Amino acid sequence: MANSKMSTDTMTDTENMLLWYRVNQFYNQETRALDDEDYETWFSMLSEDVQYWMPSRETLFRKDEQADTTKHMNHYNETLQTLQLRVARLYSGSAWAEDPRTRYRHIVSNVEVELGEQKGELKVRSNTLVYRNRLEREEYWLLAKREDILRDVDGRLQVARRKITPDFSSLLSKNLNVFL
Amino acid sequence: MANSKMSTDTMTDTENMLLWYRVNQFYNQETRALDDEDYETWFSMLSEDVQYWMPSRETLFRKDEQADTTKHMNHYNETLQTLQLRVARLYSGSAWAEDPRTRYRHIVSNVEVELGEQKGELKVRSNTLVYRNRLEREEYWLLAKREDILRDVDGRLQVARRKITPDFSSLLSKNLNVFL
Amino acid sequence: MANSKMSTDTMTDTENMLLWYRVNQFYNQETRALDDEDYETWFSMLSEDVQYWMPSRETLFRKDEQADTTKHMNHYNETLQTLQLRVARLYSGSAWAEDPRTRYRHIVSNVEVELGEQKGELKVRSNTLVYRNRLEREEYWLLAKREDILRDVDGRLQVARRKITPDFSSLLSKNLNVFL
Amino acid sequence: MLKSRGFDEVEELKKMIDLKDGRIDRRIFWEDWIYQLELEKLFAKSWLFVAHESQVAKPGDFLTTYMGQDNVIVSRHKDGKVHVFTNSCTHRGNRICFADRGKTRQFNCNYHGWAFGTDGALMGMHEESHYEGSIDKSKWGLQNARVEIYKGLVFACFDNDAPGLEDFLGDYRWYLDIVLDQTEEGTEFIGGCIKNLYNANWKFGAENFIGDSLHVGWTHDSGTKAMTAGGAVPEYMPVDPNSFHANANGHGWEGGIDGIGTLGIMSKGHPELIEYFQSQRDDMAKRLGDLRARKIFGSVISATVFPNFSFLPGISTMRTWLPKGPRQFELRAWTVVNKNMPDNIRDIIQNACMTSFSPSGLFEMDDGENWENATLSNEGVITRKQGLHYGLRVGTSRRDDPELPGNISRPMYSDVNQLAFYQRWLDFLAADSWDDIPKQR
Amino acid sequence: MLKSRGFDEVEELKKMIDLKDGRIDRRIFWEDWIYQLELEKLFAKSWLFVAHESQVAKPGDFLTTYMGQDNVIVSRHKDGKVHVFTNSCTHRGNRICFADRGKTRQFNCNYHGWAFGTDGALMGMHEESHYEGSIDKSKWGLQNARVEIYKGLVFACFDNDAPGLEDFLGDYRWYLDIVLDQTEEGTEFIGGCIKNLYNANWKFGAENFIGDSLHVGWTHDSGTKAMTAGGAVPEYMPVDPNSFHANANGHGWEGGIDGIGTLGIMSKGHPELIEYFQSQRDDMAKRLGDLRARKIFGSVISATVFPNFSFLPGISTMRTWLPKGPRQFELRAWTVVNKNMPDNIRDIIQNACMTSFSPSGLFEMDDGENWENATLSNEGVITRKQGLHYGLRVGTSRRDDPELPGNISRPMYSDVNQLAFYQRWLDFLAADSWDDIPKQR
Amino acid sequence: MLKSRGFDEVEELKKMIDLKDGRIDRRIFWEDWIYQLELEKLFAKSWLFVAHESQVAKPGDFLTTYMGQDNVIVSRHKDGKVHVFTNSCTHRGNRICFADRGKTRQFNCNYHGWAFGTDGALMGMHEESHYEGSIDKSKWGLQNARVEIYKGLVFACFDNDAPGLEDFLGDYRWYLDIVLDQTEEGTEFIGGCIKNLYNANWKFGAENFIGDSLHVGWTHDSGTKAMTAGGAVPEYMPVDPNSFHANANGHGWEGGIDGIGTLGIMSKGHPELIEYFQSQRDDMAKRLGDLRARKIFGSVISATVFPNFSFLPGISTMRTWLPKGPRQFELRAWTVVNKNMPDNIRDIIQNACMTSFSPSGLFEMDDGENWENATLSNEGVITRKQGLHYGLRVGTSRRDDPELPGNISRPMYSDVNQLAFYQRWLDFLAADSWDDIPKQR
Ligand code: FES
Ligand code: FES
Ligand code: FES
Ligand SMILES: [Fe+3]
Ligand SMILES: [Fe+3]
Ligand SMILES: [Fe+3]
Repeated sequence: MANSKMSTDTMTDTENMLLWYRVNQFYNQETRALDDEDYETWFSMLSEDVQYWMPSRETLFRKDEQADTTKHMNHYNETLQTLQLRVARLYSGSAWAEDPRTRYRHIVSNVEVELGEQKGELKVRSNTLVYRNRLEREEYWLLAKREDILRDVDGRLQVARRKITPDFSSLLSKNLNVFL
Repeated sequence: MANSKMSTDTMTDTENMLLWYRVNQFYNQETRALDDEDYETWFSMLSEDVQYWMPSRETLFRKDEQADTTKHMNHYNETLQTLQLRVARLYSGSAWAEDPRTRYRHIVSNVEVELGEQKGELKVRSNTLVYRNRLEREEYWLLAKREDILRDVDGRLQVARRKITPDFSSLLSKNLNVFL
Repeated sequence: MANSKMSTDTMTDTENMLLWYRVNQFYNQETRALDDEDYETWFSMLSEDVQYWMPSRETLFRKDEQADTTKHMNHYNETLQTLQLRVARLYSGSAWAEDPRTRYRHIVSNVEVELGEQKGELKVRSNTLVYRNRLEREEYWLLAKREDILRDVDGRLQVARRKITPDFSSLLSKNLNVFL
Repeated sequence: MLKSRGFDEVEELKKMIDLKDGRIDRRIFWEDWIYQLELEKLFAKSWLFVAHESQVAKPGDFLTTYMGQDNVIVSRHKDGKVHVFTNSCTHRGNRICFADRGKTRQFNCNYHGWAFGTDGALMGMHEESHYEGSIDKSKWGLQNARVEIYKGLVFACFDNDAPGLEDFLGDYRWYLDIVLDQTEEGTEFIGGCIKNLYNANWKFGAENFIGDSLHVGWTHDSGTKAMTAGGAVPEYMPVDPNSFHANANGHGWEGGIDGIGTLGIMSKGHPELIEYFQSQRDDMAKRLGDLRARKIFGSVISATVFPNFSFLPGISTMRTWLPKGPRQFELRAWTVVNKNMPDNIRDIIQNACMTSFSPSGLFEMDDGENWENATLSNEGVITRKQGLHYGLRVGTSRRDDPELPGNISRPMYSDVNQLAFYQRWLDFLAADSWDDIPKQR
Repeated sequence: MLKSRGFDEVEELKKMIDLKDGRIDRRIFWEDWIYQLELEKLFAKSWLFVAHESQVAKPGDFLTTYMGQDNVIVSRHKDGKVHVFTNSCTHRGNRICFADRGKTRQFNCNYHGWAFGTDGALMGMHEESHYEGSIDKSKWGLQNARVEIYKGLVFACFDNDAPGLEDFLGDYRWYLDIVLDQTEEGTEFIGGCIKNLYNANWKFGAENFIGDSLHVGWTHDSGTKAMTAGGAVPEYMPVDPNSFHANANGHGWEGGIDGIGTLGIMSKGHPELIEYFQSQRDDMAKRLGDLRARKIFGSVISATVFPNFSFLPGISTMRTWLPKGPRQFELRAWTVVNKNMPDNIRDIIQNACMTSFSPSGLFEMDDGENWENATLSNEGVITRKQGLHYGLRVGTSRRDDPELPGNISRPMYSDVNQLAFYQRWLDFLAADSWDDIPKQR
Repeated sequence: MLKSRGFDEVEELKKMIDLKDGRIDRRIFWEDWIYQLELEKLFAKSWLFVAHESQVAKPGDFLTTYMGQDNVIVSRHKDGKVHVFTNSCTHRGNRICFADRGKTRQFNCNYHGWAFGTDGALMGMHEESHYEGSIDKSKWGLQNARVEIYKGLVFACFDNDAPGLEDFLGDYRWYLDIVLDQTEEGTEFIGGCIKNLYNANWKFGAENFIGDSLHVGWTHDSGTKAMTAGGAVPEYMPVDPNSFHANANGHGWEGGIDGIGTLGIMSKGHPELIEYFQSQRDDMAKRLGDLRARKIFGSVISATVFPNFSFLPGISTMRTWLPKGPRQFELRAWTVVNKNMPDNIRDIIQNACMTSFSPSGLFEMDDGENWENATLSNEGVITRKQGLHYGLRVGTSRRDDPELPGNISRPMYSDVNQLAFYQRWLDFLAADSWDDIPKQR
């Protein structure tokens, strides 16, 4: 499988496949948690030291493009604590704009797995489509690339780092009330 | 794989993966049948006693949300017979509104498999995006969660029960002429 | 797995699954190359004699529908050379309309693999959703079916033939500046 | 809205409706200025269906819907009365209630926390002390519409000069009773609401249900064939010379008097349903008389209460065509049953109703494309100048009948009801106030 | 439409077109009221390209397209004549035919089953007996446009006062013949149609093809480089002092007389193509004369037949810019070949045509963004007040030539044809009827 | 635009703004014709914020933004001056620059290659020889707006009759200085821009920031609770009788004088932030005096510079509400810091600013739905006739103060600034030119 970059040669195809399968399961479980607003489960899938990062994008001439940096504006640049802060708002009992709830749907695809730098870490890339439907007829779409570092902690995977690269320059909705 | 809920511990990862792979194949074949309007094939993938159910959703305050019930309005609440009735309409030769045909595309993702209560049954959850394009420029989108009971009948899988939870409250099109 | 058409009985489920996994890896790598405008990598994934074909579709009465043919109008009917010609335009340094770049996202799903007629060839079918976002707020969607012949060349897969069947009759954008 | 179009709108409108020959100008399905007049002179003046009492059975029950494009809350107040009021805060105009339905003690606005009662009254504000008593709360409640209930159906009206609901319905009540007054206990809606969106003018839905039996045999041939396993247009779709159109005040009813046509469809595969209805005929007759209980009820019937509330007796769907602009409307549909029906009958009815007349229904599925394209075709300036044909049996089928209230024509295949609808429509759009609206019998 | 704008539209429009200095007001690409006038006074009055005869070769063959925003059916009737009529039912206005093209004996409306012939005549209705002979079918057919064919190109017109097609085309026929009359057998369209949508004003497409050689070297530098493997603007894009703009009656042709420019592009990688064309020159010359057969044909040429039909001789694309509002149009494009061309030549031409001028084409790909943003920029009220520059070689390049019909200017890099196009555009919008439309030579 | 509405717009507008009782007509948030007047009589005449100098620090630096719906380029020319000019080619109107920001020597149009300098001047064309010197380039440059800079904030204006920026800001500068003039080095924007779209009228954003402290305790209760781990509205949101509204020329400032409210929010989890600010007070006081440096700065404050530029001192967000039609606007937001701030302080500020006031921010997330529905509710013709309440402490809270420039009212919970905003709005829409616009102190 010369054109799979996903692993060292010390692993067999079957091992690689099992790994890929396992990561898919992990994402499917995560997706369900996010679709269902089951944030307790979601937090349990994030590492204590998770960096959850979604930089904003600008429309630039190719010559002016630069690597993303958290110094630039971010939609999210979160730790587990600040993520919990955001969810605390939702459960504060007075997040009026979240009741009735938003109908979310995450479509995760194109999962690519390779071994990470650190032992027990995986580098995973995926694409995601997030659909939001709200109230009578509001519809919003978010498409993005996700680049994760997953960590194996006692046989459980956790997101240690996630970078979400959105495909928009101007967010086409009144807010960003969803995680990707 | 502690954070995969998909099976009993009596199964190995490889067995689970094979099962997941098999279900994916099943859905891919079903999707193709639906995209291609090959309803004969599709019916062969449904059990005699299939319950095909798509409840309608309302926009409610969280405190007023209740479990779905077929007593509530449904977009579909079908048996194999009534599904065949609907397809009979399409093939009646006078379904004017279906000629020219609608261009369908189903994107099925996030397939999660676990063993069902009954022996030989699987509980499967997936997300789906259905795109319809019709005539000159009509475009419609449907996103939904699918919760299936699949049954293994002599080595062939069949849908014994499907619940489709759509992500809309008001259907944003003139009709619902597609199965999910 | 009676209702998987994907292989001869000479292959075990595990072998079939490995094959399917391998094809998924291949597509994920290809998708990344296309999303990232890494055309060098993409070309390396196409065979020297690739036929890259995207016929245009018309809205016809069912009785008038015919099999697609390259004699009919095509969005793409390309060889490796003409594909390179198109990319040469992008890199000509004066493709003004491609700077700033378009933000692409490919979602590939429903991958079905079966052995091809020729030894070492695979017949693969998949669905794809392509999202384009450009400048301030331009958004375009393309959905399509892909039917590929993949060829195994010294353990590397390559696209030998691709037919893309789009789900639109009128392209709802000013141009088609993306590959599917 | 300010008059600013530089031509005499009413004169123009009158030219668009030719009642004598049965011709309608396509512009009424297209022009923005006509739609604006509909909102201001029709929907803001007419009685409009907003709910069934059973949807707001107990104090605190509420739902949200539209009167024209004005979103309103329909709620049962603790005084037991149903109130209907605008769903937009009197402070800065934010929408107050975002749920389709529910149960509440009050409605709090999300923006600054003004709180309104289930009667629309302003009850208080968050940090009210800031106002230092400067606000007379009695003047800042939500705008209530007039509300009247006819045998379970809740209607509302924003015009104080309008006559009462009974006047508005007039002779048409005799027909409404065939659905609403079969039993002492009366009716209720079950299973909630199904909503979907059409890119079409709202009047196509209303006129289709008021008298368009002609389309059934063609548009719905596929559904009918499916239902009858490939048979041609079935015997229960007869051209009975006694079938009729009835209309009064712009409301219309069309149908047969075989007493069985619709029950035939509904009870397909469920003989117990038809048995049930037959067993009810005697009691029905005590309330409605033989004609309505034995000959009309059960026939193929469709009906529209002017302007935008339609229903199918027997099929048991009730629905309203909510305008969303000249080229879009939202359909909201419910299933109506008698309160005293046993559960198994309710289930059969609800399923049959969904199978035939929901967005995925075998019949309804085919209507939308007709209505959308009958609207969209008018984008063409040449096409838009063509008059439409509403002349079927016009001027030849009048058959008034001492036994049947309202204007009667026979048989049911005609455009008589549609024209009565557009006559009423013109009455409203030509009038500056209710004083100018003639009473159409 | 009713006049109701409270100002003198024609006076306002005249100020927007300055032919002397070559200035155009941006509002003509933006304002709704101007677009409405275009539909009513231009597209409803002018001859419009609707099809090539070969698309409806046999009786029963049909296609659907638009005249302005009026959808029409173009079909070959059993009498062998091509008919063009509105695609909207005379009963209630539903669209009748939903296919892009096909073959049929008649057109049945989905709503109530009225049936129309391939000549648009009303043939009958479903359950016709209901009408009891009350309808004079001859009065309820679909509205036919006038149809005239020029050497394979089918044009239609909804205005009975319009002159004949030959008059309308006038001297421009001499240029059309260079494509249409190369052979005895004439031309045909192959491979069907490609459609795509631009969020731009339709006139940007028409004016670009009528005379905008200036944009080629810059907008299409990337495509040209790709085609020529990185060379600069290629030799086959010369500034030949003899290259010219020709226009007549608002129709325009611009191009060179080197006889080779376009063939160079088309035959890239296919020497047999250029050989083929050279081998045809003698026969062509017998029909068209040396000037057209040997010096004009094969050069880089682009052309527009007023108002919205354009083509590229040699490249072999023909296309129409269908208006969908002031800020949107749909492009429909075809490939045209000579009937007597061998298959391999047809294939090369079709592929080359797609590779260069389809939505994914190396050249066409870059035009859309220019046109969309030249339209959208006018959303700004300050920007919208700026006049645009159409002054290139205006008033200095007139070079009439006894050998070339129409108004000639040289060289081809100028705005002369564009101004002739807008002069004609103004003639139509300023006129109440064809009597007021001057004959532009 | 042509006057063509058939009624006296100004008279109508005056009826919509009742300053005495504090009532606003909902139509100003809905009607197309009012929005058109806003573009022509307000945005085309007023000084508008377009950039911070730091965004175009060096020659060649540029960004693109909007003045009304006119897209403009803001760029630093080699002469060191900041130029603001329309981003639409003077040739055929194509947009010239498609990047949000960048660095360039010139701007080349994609269509025909006209090249413009960083001062908007026409520098040349591709294949310029074609023009044979017929174009006076000095007449075909991009339209420059007047540009003036106030302590780093770049404002532009398209009306030559407008007074200077200092006049336009008037007494309000005293408040702006609290943010802009804390240090010798002044301020800069960091981290670029976040943009998002609201389906709401732009004025809801502007009025919310000019004086709507009332909504904070209710709309943002959830965000506040989250920030304070479940506490109620926190102590740093007091109803201090000395808190105030200040307005001048339609610009408004509201806030407290506890000097700590906002710093409390910002430094949550980051004590070093509050320490840093306290350590700066002495230096600040040297520039701003004790009142501004010790009592006003650091309090909860929100502010709007008429018409559509808002900011939150301390929170450090600056933003502009770009109109996209009567029912849509785009918000562009930046983070502003002092140039001399250490990196760790900048990082804390930027993160805190994002966490509270970005589209995903704990506070901002809840505003959008209010504004969108306060706009959309007006689709109803009955609802649209209801007056809105802007009467909080109107006519009772005026408390001018020798220490505070502008019109002062106390405490900060009132609608006084909002009314001053709409008074100014009416001044512009009622005026034909700047001569008619009264100077509001
Ligand atoms: S808008 Fe409702 S409380 Fe202010
Ligand atoms: S609308 Fe065509 S038959 Fe009635
Ligand atoms: S439009 Fe800019 S160069 Fe022509
Ligand atoms: Fe129907
Ligand atoms: Fe071009
Ligand atoms: Fe707020």
